[in-house]
Amino acid sequence: MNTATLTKRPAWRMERYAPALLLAAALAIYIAIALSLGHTRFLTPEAAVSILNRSIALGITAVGQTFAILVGSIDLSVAHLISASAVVSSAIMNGDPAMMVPAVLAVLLMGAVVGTLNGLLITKLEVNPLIATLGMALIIQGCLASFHGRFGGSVPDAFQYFAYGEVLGLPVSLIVLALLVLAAWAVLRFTRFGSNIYSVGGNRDTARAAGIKTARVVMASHIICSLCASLAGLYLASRLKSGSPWIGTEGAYDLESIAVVVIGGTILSGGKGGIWGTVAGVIIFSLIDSIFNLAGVDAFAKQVMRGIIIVAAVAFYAVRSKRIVA
Amino acid sequence: QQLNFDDPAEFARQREMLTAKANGPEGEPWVQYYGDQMADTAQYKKEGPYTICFSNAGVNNAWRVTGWTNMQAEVKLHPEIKELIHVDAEGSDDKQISDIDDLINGGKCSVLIVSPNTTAALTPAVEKACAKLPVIVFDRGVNTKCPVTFIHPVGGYGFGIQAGEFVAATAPAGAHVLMLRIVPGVDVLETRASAAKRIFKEKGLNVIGEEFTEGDNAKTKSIVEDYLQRGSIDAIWMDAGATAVAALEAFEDSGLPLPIITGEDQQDFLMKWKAEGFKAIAPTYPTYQWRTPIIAAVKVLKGEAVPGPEWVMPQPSITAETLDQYVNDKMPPLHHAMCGCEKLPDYPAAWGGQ
Amino acid sequence: MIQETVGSAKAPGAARGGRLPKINPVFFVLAALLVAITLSNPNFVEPTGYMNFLKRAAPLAILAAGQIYVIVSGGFDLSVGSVITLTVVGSSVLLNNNADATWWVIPVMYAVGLAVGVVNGLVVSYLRVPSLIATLGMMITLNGAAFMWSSGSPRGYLPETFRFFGRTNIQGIPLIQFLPVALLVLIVVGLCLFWLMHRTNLGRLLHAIGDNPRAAQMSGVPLERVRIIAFVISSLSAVTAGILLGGFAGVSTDVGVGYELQAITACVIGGAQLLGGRGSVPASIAGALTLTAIFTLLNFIGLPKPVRDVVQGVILIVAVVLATYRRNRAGGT
Amino acid sequence: MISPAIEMRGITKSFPGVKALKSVSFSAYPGEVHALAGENGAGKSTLMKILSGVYRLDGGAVVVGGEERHFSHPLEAIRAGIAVIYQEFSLLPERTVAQNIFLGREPTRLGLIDHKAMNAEARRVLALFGSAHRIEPDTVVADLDVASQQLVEIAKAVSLDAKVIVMDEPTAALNEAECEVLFGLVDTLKKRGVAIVYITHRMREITRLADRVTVLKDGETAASFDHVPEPDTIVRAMVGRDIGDFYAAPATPQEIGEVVLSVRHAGNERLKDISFELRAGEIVGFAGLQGAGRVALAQAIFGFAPFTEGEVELAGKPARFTNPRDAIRAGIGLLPGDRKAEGLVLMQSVSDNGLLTARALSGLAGKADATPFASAEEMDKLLHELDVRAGSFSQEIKALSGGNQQKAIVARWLALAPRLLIFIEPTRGIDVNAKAGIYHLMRDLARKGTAIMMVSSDLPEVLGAADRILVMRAGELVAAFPRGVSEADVMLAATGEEAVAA
Ligand SMILES: Nc1ncnc2c1ncn2[C@@H]1O[C@H](COP(=O)(O)OP(=O)(O)OP(=O)(O)O)[C@@H](O)[C@H]1O
Ligand SMILES: Nc1ncnc2c1ncn2[C@@H]1O[C@H](COP(=O)(O)OP(=O)(O)OP(=O)(O)O)[C@@H](O)[C@H]1O
Ligand SMILES: [Mg+2]
Ligand SMILES: [Mg+2]
Repeated sequence: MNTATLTKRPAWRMERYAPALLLAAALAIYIAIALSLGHTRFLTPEAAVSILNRSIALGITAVGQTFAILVGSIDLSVAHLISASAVVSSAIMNGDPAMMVPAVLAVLLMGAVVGTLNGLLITKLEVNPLIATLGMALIIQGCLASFHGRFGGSVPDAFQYFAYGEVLGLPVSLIVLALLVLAAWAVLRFTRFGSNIYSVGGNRDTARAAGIKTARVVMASHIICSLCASLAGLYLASRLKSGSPWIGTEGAYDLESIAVVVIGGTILSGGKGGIWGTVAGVIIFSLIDSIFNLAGVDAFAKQVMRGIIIVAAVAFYAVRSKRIVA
Repeated sequence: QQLNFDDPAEFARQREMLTAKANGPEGEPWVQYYGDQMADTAQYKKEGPYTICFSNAGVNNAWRVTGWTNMQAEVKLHPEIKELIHVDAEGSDDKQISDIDDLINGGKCSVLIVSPNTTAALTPAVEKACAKLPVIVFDRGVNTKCPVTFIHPVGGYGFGIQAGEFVAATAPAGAHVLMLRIVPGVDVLETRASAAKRIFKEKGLNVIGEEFTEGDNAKTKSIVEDYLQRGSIDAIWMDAGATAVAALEAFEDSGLPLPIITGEDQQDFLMKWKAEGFKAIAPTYPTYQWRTPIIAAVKVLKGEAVPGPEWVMPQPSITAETLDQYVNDKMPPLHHAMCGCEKLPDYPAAWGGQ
Repeated sequence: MIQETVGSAKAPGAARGGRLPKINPVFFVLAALLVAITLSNPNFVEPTGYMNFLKRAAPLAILAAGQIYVIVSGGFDLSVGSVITLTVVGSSVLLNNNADATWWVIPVMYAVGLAVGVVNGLVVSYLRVPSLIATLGMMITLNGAAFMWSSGSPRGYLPETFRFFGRTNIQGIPLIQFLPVALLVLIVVGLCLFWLMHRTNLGRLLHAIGDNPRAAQMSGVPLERVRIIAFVISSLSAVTAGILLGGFAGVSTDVGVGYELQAITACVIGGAQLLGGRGSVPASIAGALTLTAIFTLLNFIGLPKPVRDVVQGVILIVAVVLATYRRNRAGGT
Repeated sequence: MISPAIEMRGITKSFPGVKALKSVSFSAYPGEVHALAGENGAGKSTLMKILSGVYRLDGGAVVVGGEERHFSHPLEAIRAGIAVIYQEFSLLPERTVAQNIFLGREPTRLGLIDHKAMNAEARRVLALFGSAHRIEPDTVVADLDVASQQLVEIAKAVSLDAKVIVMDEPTAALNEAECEVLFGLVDTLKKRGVAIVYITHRMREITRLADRVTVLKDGETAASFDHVPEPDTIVRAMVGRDIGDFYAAPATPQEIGEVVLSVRHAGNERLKDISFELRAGEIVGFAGLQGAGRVALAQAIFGFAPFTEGEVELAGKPARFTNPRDAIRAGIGLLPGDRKAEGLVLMQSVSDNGLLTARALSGLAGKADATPFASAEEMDKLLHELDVRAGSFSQEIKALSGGNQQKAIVARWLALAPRLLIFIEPTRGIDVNAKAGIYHLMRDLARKGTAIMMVSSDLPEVLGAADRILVMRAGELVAAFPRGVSEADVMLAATGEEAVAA
């Protein structure tokens, strides 16, 4: 048979394994440090759970951010939405267990509204997603601050089950995160909607020509992203007993969630990556934190190294690409 | 429960405490305390050497930096302390909860000191820790009585009262007072403001504005300049002193006489005060309180009684009379003079002095 | 009030319909805001009024004029805020209360800025890390470095020699009575950056690589070099802004926080195209003045901070929507 | 009398600066192949994109199954039974073959994507081309060669079971055998009553497949035939005049000068053992199928995707460049085939586009309007000479027509007076007059001593404009022809159907 073209051999796709490699490296460093300092206590299953438990809020947020970035967008409003969700939920509950369900519903509704607004700005008004969500972040912050002072409240003990409860020795929050990850994976892998996210992120025109309603896909991804942020806000309210208006920004969940997603191998321009990379990214972040605590690195040196690690991890994938980035 | 930052009973209690006499050795306010209730610590008695674990909310401002230096120096005074394990939550409640978890799980701590990032948020984590080992809380409190003791100065109302009463006494009735605050919603800062407002209202002073500076010098200076363009300011009340000098510079740069002002014990403010001689007071939230948890921890581990469940210590303010005692041009600008650190090892180098 | 401001941004664009010579709408918005400020506070027309305003706006304006280089080239520079912090904190450490050290401390800070810009540029160009992530990493690192350098809080005062640029007013000038040195710095830096962006090869090549990097590369543009220079200019402008801010307000560790987003906002209000290819130095400076004017106005009307945030958010979005709308009407797809 | 499957009446469509379609009418009946012919840029693809809902029409009507429809989204067209094989690939390189074929309409079971069924179905569709063994449904598209990608593109449309299938140059990347498979498939679909719109530049395919032919020219219907006329008739309708004076006169032997470029045994990942010479004053056309490696060769010479072996000399000096900047410095220019992606800086002015390379090679701090190579005034003069039509040269180049954009890029290189100028698809998307203009421009350049390498997929253009023709296949140079060779000979060499001696 006559083949007129040079057939390109399927490349070994390093990117596919890169998150795993990075995770393995982080894990190895952690174990090495724990062993060399003689802290074998930090190598038990309980320690593993406690490491995972460090980043529940970041994990939940990052799951949502993965959707936004995969579809070729980005969400800078998550941190403020987390604060708003925590404050609103604790204000509505105000210690009353009966108000738990209304509070959760109200917060999720708020998330859906914010996500819809983000999506509308990006798809209908064609505002650059960075600007749209940054603007939204400022608006949320303003609204939050203007209600501030009138909001106090705390969550009832029953609600703290979310953050502190345990089932079969596993924290409830970790189980929730695990289920969320599985759900996200299932959506991305097994549903048409998930497939559409990749298509729209890969090339919006191609997706449109194939009959995909791209605006809806972008919108839905943003709603998912915002819902996850709201859920993270609920988790933090439960963990911290009350919502403070700087909870999201002090955790830098906006930039950290983006960093985690990108370290997980999802490319910023969209269409490539996945939820498992994000999970690896989140665990890497937790491990870095634990390593620093173990080794007693002081807070400022920690920051310096964290910045370098983020860039180095992303460079690990990016340096091989031929794409010109800016 | 609704947060209440304007509680008349607490206001009165702190106002009284400011003038009360504290127990303990004269001249060492970090071991002084009000009242006589003591916590029994026999159950925690333990052989040395000790490993002290400290979950710190962060060292993200000059006050905490000075305090943290105090604490490290204090440790050096106690040979029975083998190690101080310090975990920094970088200003995040979420992280601090995990940090406390890690410290407990590490199993090395003889005692746990916590400086909570926020009161409500850290309560569950502290409760969890109490079940395993003695816990000492300082600076901000937690909503539980389980710690052995909670070390803190008089409080936010006290600060607001000291500053407010000075302004009320110095400025004529009807004088224009500008209130400069850092951010809304922080409990200690809210109580400072509510106490001052109560006093201004009583004394018939005219509060022309309440502005938030976010602790930013540039913003502070801009705000004051804008107010000066629109009218006169007789006095400036601040809930924290870091930006006091910037506020004064706005007057200087506009060619106006310096107003009555309330600051805090940062060196830059004290230096300016000494140099210019304006009417001022510097209430403090003393950083010497960072020494006390170490002292208390060692006592607890030795089974000696400590003031508890609350250890309330004096909260002096610096006045024109006492100013000279605290001014020191060898110390860095944001050094907090009320540190009680002059006799500690490595002073002044460790505090950045010369 | 808010509606009015936004309305005035729209009016000129709509009236011209792309016929008359294009004047960037940001200048009309700025003019309208200045009128509004004057109405709410007649003292604003006094030299102390508008000079204070310009002095205050100078750091952000310089920052925006530098940031626009990176934006035009298709990237973002999130590290500028931390460069400001580093400049102020680092200077206080190096000066060590010694006024005579100013003459060498300032060049050292510029050298640090240069290094930061070069590293940003190298990481983006050769490690192919998107600038959003690269400069985010730089921001985190530099913040940590600033704190490490000073062990957490500033170690010295900024002497008056250092603060000269940000604080001093040159007195006794006819007509305007006095002239802040900061304004002078802004004018000099603004003119230099204007010339570099709009009169030299570098400026045109920056536009080209932001517009279509592949085409620029195929046309022989030294992509890496041009991109590195863009980041260097942004970092150096941040050092300048840091010197002015430190001068204006004295030493503190919080200085610079949030300036990166404000600078980007200023550029966007000035009509810059995110992801590259379009942007102007004067319009970005006008954007920065607009942003400062908004804050000043809200201050004067006595609106609380929350409203200010909301207004900033709304303005940001509306500015971009209008720019897109204008562009679509002018042609193109 | 059967009614048409689709009918388009009086369609008009404008893009900023271009009137792409002026009242075009077109129809296709079930069970027929309607060929749509026309030069590059005649509006064929645009017409079909209106049919498929990618573009919205400015005027006219689309009637599907007797009912007037206004598609505002491709989905509506797909639902109405219209499938399109787009000319530019519309595949997602990071996704698998099966995912691409079923883009947006994956088979589901209980709401979940049934990957097994999807792969099986993809295999079944691919089997129609006899390529099931060659293309695995779970391969990532980026790992496929160009021809396989084209097959996936076709499979994507065929799998829709549509009533109307539009094929926009589907054979551009296929070899002879694969073409035959496709033709067989078209016959099968036809028998099933599918209406097929077939766009191609190859007369052979029209003769072989079509039942009716419509010719577009400059956005208008130039001719409509209810039978398949002689190729000459079609060509005349397409071009509108005699081809003779369309191209410039060839080079005379005296005009051909020294060797400018000599390549010996050069190669890289995509190229094998390439040897040839280019001389001053000649235009050498490079022919071949899509993916044969012509662009790869051009990019290798230009240093963009460098050679990894062999020797290259430019005017006697070693010239294996590793980046375009060095190549440009040494005197090589390249006009990319994909103007939008690789040539233009769209938001900048016409004059900025012209000056781009001059500026790139000048000092960064130098005056933008007075480079050592050309000043802004000189560039304006040059643009005038090239007859670039624009409201003003300081207007954004985005609004210009393709031909004028192309001329502005030519001006970019003229300012540098290169020794060797590489044109890739020089007339893609350019109207007839501009095309002739470009051919004459190329000839004028050659006369001034520039060597010109022309890579083009438009065979008549290669035959008409080049002095010499080199043919590539699978990364190798397989044949060389003098001017005057027949289209058939070149095609045979390009597809490798028959060994041809050089
Ligand atoms: N998206 C667009 N924006 C602006 N102009 C366009 C666009 N698409 C096509 N055009 C212009 O419309 C005209 C018709 O283009 P079209 O792609 O329909 O030609 P074609 O007949 O398919 O040519 P070819 O044989 O090269 O495929 C050309 O002048 C082209 O430049
Ligand atoms: N299978 C492949 N492997 C690697 N690169 C490829 C492959 N196919 C195409 N490319 C790259 O894509 C670009 C354009 O490909 P295209 O097939 O149009 O060009 P080409 O190979 O030069 O063939 P043509 O003869 O049609 O010009 C080239 O830069 C080429 O390097
Ligand atoms: Mg076409
Ligand atoms: Mg090609």
